[in-house]
Amino acid sequence: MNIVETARNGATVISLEGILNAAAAPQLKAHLENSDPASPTVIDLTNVEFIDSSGLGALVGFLRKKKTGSGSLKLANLNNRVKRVFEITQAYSLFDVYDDLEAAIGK
Amino acid sequence: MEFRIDTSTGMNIGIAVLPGRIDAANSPLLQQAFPEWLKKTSNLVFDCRQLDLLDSSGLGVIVSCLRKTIERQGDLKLAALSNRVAILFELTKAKRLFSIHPDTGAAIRAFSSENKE
Amino acid sequence: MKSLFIVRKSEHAWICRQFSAEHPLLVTLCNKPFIEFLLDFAILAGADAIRIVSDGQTAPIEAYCGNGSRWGIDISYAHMRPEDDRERIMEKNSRFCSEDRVLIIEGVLFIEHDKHADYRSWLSALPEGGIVDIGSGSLSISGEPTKDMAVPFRPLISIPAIECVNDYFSLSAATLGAGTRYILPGYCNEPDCFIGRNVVIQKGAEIRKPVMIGNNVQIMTGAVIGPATIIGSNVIVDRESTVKGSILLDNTFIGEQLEVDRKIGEGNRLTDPASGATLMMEDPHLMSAIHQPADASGLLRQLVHSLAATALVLLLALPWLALRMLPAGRSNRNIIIERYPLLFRVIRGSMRLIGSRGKDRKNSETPDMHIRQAKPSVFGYAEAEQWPETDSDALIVDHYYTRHASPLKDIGLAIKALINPKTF
Amino acid sequence: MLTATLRAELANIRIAANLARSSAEVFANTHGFTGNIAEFAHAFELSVSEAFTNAVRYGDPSNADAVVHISIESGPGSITITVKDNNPPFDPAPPTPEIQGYPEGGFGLFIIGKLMDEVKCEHEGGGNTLAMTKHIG
Repeated sequence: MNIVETARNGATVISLEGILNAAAAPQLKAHLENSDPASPTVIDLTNVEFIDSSGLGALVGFLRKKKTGSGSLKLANLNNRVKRVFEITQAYSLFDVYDDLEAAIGK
Repeated sequence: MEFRIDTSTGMNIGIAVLPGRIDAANSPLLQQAFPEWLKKTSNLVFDCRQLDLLDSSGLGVIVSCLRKTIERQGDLKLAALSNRVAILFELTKAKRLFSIHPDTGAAIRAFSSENKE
Repeated sequence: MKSLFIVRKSEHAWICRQFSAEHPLLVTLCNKPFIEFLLDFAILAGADAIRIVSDGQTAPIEAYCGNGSRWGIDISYAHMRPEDDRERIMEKNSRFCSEDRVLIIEGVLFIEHDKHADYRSWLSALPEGGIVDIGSGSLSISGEPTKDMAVPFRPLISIPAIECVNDYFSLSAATLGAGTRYILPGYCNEPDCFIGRNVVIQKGAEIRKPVMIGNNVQIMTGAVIGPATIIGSNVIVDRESTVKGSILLDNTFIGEQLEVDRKIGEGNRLTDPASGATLMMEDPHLMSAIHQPADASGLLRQLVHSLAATALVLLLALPWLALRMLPAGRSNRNIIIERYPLLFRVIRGSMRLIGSRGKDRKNSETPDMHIRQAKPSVFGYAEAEQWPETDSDALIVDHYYTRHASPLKDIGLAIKALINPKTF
Repeated sequence: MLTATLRAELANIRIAANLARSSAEVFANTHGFTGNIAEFAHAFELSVSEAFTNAVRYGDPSNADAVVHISIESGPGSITITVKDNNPPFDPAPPTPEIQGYPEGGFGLFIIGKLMDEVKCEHEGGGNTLAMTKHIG
């Protein structure tokens, strides 16, 4: 699992790449732990090949941290396989999901 | 099942208040009680305002009550049917057999106006 | 042009309560899922890509519509939050919406349209903004008009609100009456008469136009269907019943000698759209409670099965071992040897010797509690009775015996199973 | 029938999931499956990933030799993938996780239940056997 973090327009963009399962979740969690809870963050999921409930759990945990820290979290570019996991778990009702990274970052 | 005689119109009209549900469990009670009522008068009204659930056995008993009243040259009128019970009467065509009134008052008045004719 | 359908769970809540369809947009109007009418209109309006955005499940619609290849368009799906407004939704779907005109259909509404009308040129000249807003839903367009010319004519379009079951009822009736304006399913040999596949109309039954009948429908002797009646799929109207001015949705049974007038039927539920009152039809042939065998008989049956299984275990221990040892023996193994290990489970009580083989267990939606609760078994009833081995027949036999099970019958069947030449 | 025995460690989750996906793909291709094959295979990939994760997570971390057995069995109209571990019994019917409470876990069996046509859970010989089946046609 590759995690690339960039700053754009005052927002933090975290691009994830690869497999997001129980083996990769601790790495993602550790990375997200260190991020600023108050800054607006966009997670780009374009290159996530696979996600399961452990990976989703890491995202949900981060979202909760953001909510308490009054920061915002947006997700961008969910592919069909990711979307399917969100649909089954109804996680879509928690996240703001954008189909375009630029729109999620904002002007 | 409560039963009383109303003489306000100068006629003996028997009014029976039917319970909340009439099904296979309690329809025999109605069937047993009815001949007793019929001895007192052959003009009857079934007040159905509490009646919410009626199954085919209950409906069968009510139709047999009607048949017995007609044999004695009387009539059995129904009053205050709930929407749900009204659908059942419509569905089974039993609606055509009975004269149906919005409340017991209207049913009693219908008896007296029929009497004048 | 593109089109965005915004589907909010809260706006469809009453439809979900009223109908048992998997998704409110899959409730049928004139035998056609509601969403297809919206798709038809969007396509007539020139949309080549449609995105369905919802704050609820989209999987049922996706399962039905797929990627849109059936209509020759692209259909995609996206999620939103319940509190998102139209601007926010456009922003979240900005890749889909950018640089193009987008027709936005929001909420619960039906667009009365005409398949022969030219909505394309009309819409392309309309200025950006709302077209109609009726409270329960709205139609609007975003993006600059693609041409400036005055519209030659204004095509027929009107949008009735659908806010209660009576609205749905009258809309269905109106749609059937205006059949030639819409694309409706079924064979249409003559106007106002749409009939699906595998429809049996028995001698003496009468069909009065306008009428629409779905697939796998049986109309028994003396029944009268119509006028102004819509019947879904898998429906039976039993003998001498009348159905007029009504809608019978899928899987409805109407018993004998009934009169259904201006009602909506679904399963065993009948609704009067005018008052909203509902009635459960508990027909003696289909719905009456099935007699539950007493516990004592259950214990006795368990004993019968365990004893028979113990006898078989002892009897077959040697041949089974012998066949396990010899690989050559495997080819002509017979049923009882194959299922030998299962016999121990019968003794333990977790299986029955004779019973339902449980081929239908995957369908846990079956309403038949008895079949679901029945224990799995080593031999099927059908096998015991040497019934033909086709699956559907065997299933019927299994159902029959599960319902009529008794210790005495079990003994009889156990003997039958054991003298069956296929067993040994 | 195809069987594989993998050491119960995080790195093997992917291997198990890939095995499940490719088996499901082959099955769908060779048994006349008419639906979306990618989706069908993904259902198994995800389910086995969840099942294997549970097997690793609830196992004894001090036991370096703990293994998970995977077996794949296909019939004419169905494919069953079984994941067997040596862990203490778990509750086969967990409550549906309440998403509004932002749970970070507990979705595993729920997801499997949603994706599969049939899920059978047994505790035998000191382990859990989770058999996941999908039917076609």
